[in-house]
Amino acid sequence: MRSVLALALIFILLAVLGPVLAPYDPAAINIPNRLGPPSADWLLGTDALGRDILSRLLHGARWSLGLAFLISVIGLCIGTVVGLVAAQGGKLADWSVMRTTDTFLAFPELVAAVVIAGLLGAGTGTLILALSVTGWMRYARVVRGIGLALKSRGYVVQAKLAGMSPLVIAHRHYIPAMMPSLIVVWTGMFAHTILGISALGFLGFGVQPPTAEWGTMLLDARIHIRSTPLQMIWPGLAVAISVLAINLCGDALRDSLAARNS
Amino acid sequence: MTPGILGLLLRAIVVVSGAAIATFVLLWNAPGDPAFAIAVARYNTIVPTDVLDQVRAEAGLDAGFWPAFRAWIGPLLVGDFGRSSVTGRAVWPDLVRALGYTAPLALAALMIGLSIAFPLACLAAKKPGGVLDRCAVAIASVGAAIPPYWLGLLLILLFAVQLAWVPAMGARTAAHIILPALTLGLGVAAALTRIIRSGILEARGQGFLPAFTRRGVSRRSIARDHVAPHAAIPVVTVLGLELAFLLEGLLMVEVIFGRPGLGGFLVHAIETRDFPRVQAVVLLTALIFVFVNLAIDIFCRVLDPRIGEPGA
Amino acid sequence: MLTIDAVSAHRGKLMALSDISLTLDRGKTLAVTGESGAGKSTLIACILGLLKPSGGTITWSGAPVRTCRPALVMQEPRMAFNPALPLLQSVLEPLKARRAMVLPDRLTRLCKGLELSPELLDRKPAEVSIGQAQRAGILRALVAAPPLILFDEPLSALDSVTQKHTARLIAELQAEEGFSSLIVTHDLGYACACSDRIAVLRSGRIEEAGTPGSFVAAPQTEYGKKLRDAAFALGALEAAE
Amino acid sequence: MTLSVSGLCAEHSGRIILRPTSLDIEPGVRIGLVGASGSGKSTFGHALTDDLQARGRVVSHVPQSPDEALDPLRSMAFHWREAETALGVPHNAQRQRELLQSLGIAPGDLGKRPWGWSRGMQQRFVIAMALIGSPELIVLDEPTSALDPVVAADTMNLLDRFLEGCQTAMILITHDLCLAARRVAQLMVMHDGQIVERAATADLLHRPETEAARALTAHRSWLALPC
Repeated sequence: MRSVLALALIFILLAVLGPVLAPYDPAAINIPNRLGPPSADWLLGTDALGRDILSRLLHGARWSLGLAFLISVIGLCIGTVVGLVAAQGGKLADWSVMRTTDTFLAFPELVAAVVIAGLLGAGTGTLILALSVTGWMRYARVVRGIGLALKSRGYVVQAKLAGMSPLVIAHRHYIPAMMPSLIVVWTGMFAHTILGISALGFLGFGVQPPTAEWGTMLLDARIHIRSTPLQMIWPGLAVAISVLAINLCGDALRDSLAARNS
Repeated sequence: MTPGILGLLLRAIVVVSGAAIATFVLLWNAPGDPAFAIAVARYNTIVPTDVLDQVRAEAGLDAGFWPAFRAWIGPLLVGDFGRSSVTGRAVWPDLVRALGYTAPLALAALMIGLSIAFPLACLAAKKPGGVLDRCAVAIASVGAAIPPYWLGLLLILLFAVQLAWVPAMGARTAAHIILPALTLGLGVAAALTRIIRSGILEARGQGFLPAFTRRGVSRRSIARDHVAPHAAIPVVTVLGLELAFLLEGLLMVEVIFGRPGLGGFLVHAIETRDFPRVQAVVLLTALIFVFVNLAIDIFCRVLDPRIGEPGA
Repeated sequence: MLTIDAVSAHRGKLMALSDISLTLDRGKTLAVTGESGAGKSTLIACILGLLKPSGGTITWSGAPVRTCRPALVMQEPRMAFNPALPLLQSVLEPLKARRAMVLPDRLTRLCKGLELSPELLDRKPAEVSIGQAQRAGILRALVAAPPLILFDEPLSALDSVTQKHTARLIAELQAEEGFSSLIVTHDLGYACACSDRIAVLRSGRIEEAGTPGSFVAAPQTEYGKKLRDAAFALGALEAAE
Repeated sequence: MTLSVSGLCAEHSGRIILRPTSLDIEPGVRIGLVGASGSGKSTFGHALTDDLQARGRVVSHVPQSPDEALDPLRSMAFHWREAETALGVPHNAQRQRELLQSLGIAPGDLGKRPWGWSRGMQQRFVIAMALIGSPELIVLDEPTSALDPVVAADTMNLLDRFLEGCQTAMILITHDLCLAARRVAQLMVMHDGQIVERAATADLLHRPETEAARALTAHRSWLALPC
């Protein structure tokens, strides 16, 4: 599992340091050198406008991973608040909050995101909005579930009887108990969001060209599938490996937490 | 049992109404003037403001949110999805035609997914932590990480471009369904394998099973009569939620393979700002999702009537 | 003194307690016994204020019970402690909530009485035996010196030797500290051994109440007699005495 | 025929729970197995059952709580049929009625699932199922601790009466020496994964020989409380 962590770390480092490591300007057009094969100068070749694919991938990591991180954290915040309201607010609040959550769940995430991003006009802002609005329900369900279970747990009842304030109880008992599950859900959503961002990019509703983003790069490469198939390998591979690394990290985390709890 | 199922129905109705309102809110707040879009579609030209106002009044758009909502939802309740604001054609027949392409694809993908995932998961669950199990989990993990659109392109590259075994784009012949179904089916299989495997493992860890072994019940009977039903409940429940995954995959795959199904229908409708069509697709997916999950909830409660009862 | 006056309570639509009246004097012990579902836990929840009675009043020397901050010892000892925290942290919660000082002498004395070493309290709940966890639970109940402690099946998770050992420690500490205790238990043997008065609960009503001696010698009701005979049959009560 | 086992042992993740143990059980005898929690009583019960069954003897085991013996998704009738099939006997409604009746099980609805019955009735049903094949030995693991006293006492009385004159031997596993003393003629004391003492009930109560037995007898009744 250490190798998985290392892989995930490498990807995060690449996302942070990408622009420094990139050998070329990702937007530098070089028509004479278009659709170039991998070579010593252009390690992964060049695209239809002669731009260096490696540089674009490295810059793209920042968009794909960075945006996914931001969006999954926004979802985490919304979901936690909603879940806490459901768990603590009494029966009526619980019912209405959970039906709202069900309503949002009824729209397949990507379909809703496509509609939102498409109707509000494609762009980075609407991308963030679309994926945040559709990405908080899982957190809410987890937080609500744990919150309801904790309510009747012996030690929470004891703390209440001792006369501790709700804030202290939340800090002392609720948050530590929810953290592990939330982190596991968060890694899952992080990976899921990377897929979502590139899917929107691929459909043309995400980050707009000329910004390098893995989904849009794939969209560009698709036209040249017959002439230079290698072009479409790279961005897809980048998405797949980063999603895999994050998912495996989540699995490892879940297993180690499960082992600690038993 | 009956009040429980009535409760579920009520819940489904609440969720569907919520979905309708949410759809309308989104469209209401979308930039651009819907009256303009409708008028352009109807008269096929830029129209003067008084005509625009007339259209707005007809569609109930000038009366504020709730009257407009009522004007919108009224026909919907009797199954009238209206007319496309771009082509002027009725939405419903077009939608049904698109569904005619999407439904077989979804079914084929589900069959492929199940026929891979089920044996793989059973094999994996035979000896948890064993070589087979690790392989199955690894395959499923990799499968779940591959974006469906990329997988689709890879399959096109391999089977349509390099080997030229099957056609890729469009939906003219029956063979056209092979690649999209495979793309989607592999993704479904990856997701299902993990769900089924953990469902079986969980069901097998139940505290009462050792007593059955000691009573002399054969391993086969235990697996069939006591493990399978207990595994079915969580598996089917998660399946219902994963339906969203299938619908998303359909959208992507249909776009990649240029199939004239719901996915292409939706993307095209969004690009042309054809609101009635967008509404129709969004509502339809929400309806499918809600009712499939309703059916699953009812199935689980028939299997175990304790679910959903207070104090269970 | 604890006064329970004509208390009724509902669990959902179900009438869980009806017209319960009991008193408990300072420093004395009242045992409440009965079968599961008889309303024992509901009674405790009402006294602690976790459940609002639908009728009647519960007071401690004329004031609401809450003002005396009663403590509770629970049935599942490990569940009563946050699994992630050392026992001591949970044990000191009542003091922390009151912003009260920890008196090291008192703590040492209580620990000694409960046969708990300071080293043991630094462990997490999963790392101590169930009997030790229960003694830590009693320590937590005692630490802020409440005048009233409620025991909800305090021994039922323990084995028979540990049960008797723990019961003796509770009795000794009560003699020393002078708190009143209300003990809910389905074990008639324990109920009779530990209490000054015993009340038998059945489907939310008090079937009979009296001193343990008179109850064992001559139960007033048919049901009481059944309970006593069952206790004999299971060895919970010794026949000859 | 006397049942005998030898060299019975068990370990769990490297920790020895049961040291090599041998035991003879005469037909019809009733033995109590007592010991503190964690002494390995339940493990012994499981190991004994499994070992004898593997050697083709008819032995049944009744777990502590009916939750550990019944599938909540299956009806009571299903459980009964399944137990008959497992023993290889045809369905016998007459025998079923007899067994249920002698254990005081109200002719309830066999089509219901376990949770449609009270816990006491579930436990009796499990005991009745254990008796279908007229076993040579029935092992009861804390049969009373999950039940209310009145129901538990009734159950034990009914079982006693049923076993009267049967060839079926019984092992009663419990942490409660007083309970065992009321119910059986012989006692075995388990300590730290070993049977350290076996004696007639009266002898053990009055002249315990080992440290473990002395601890149990010293704390057997409630009378020692200073109040």
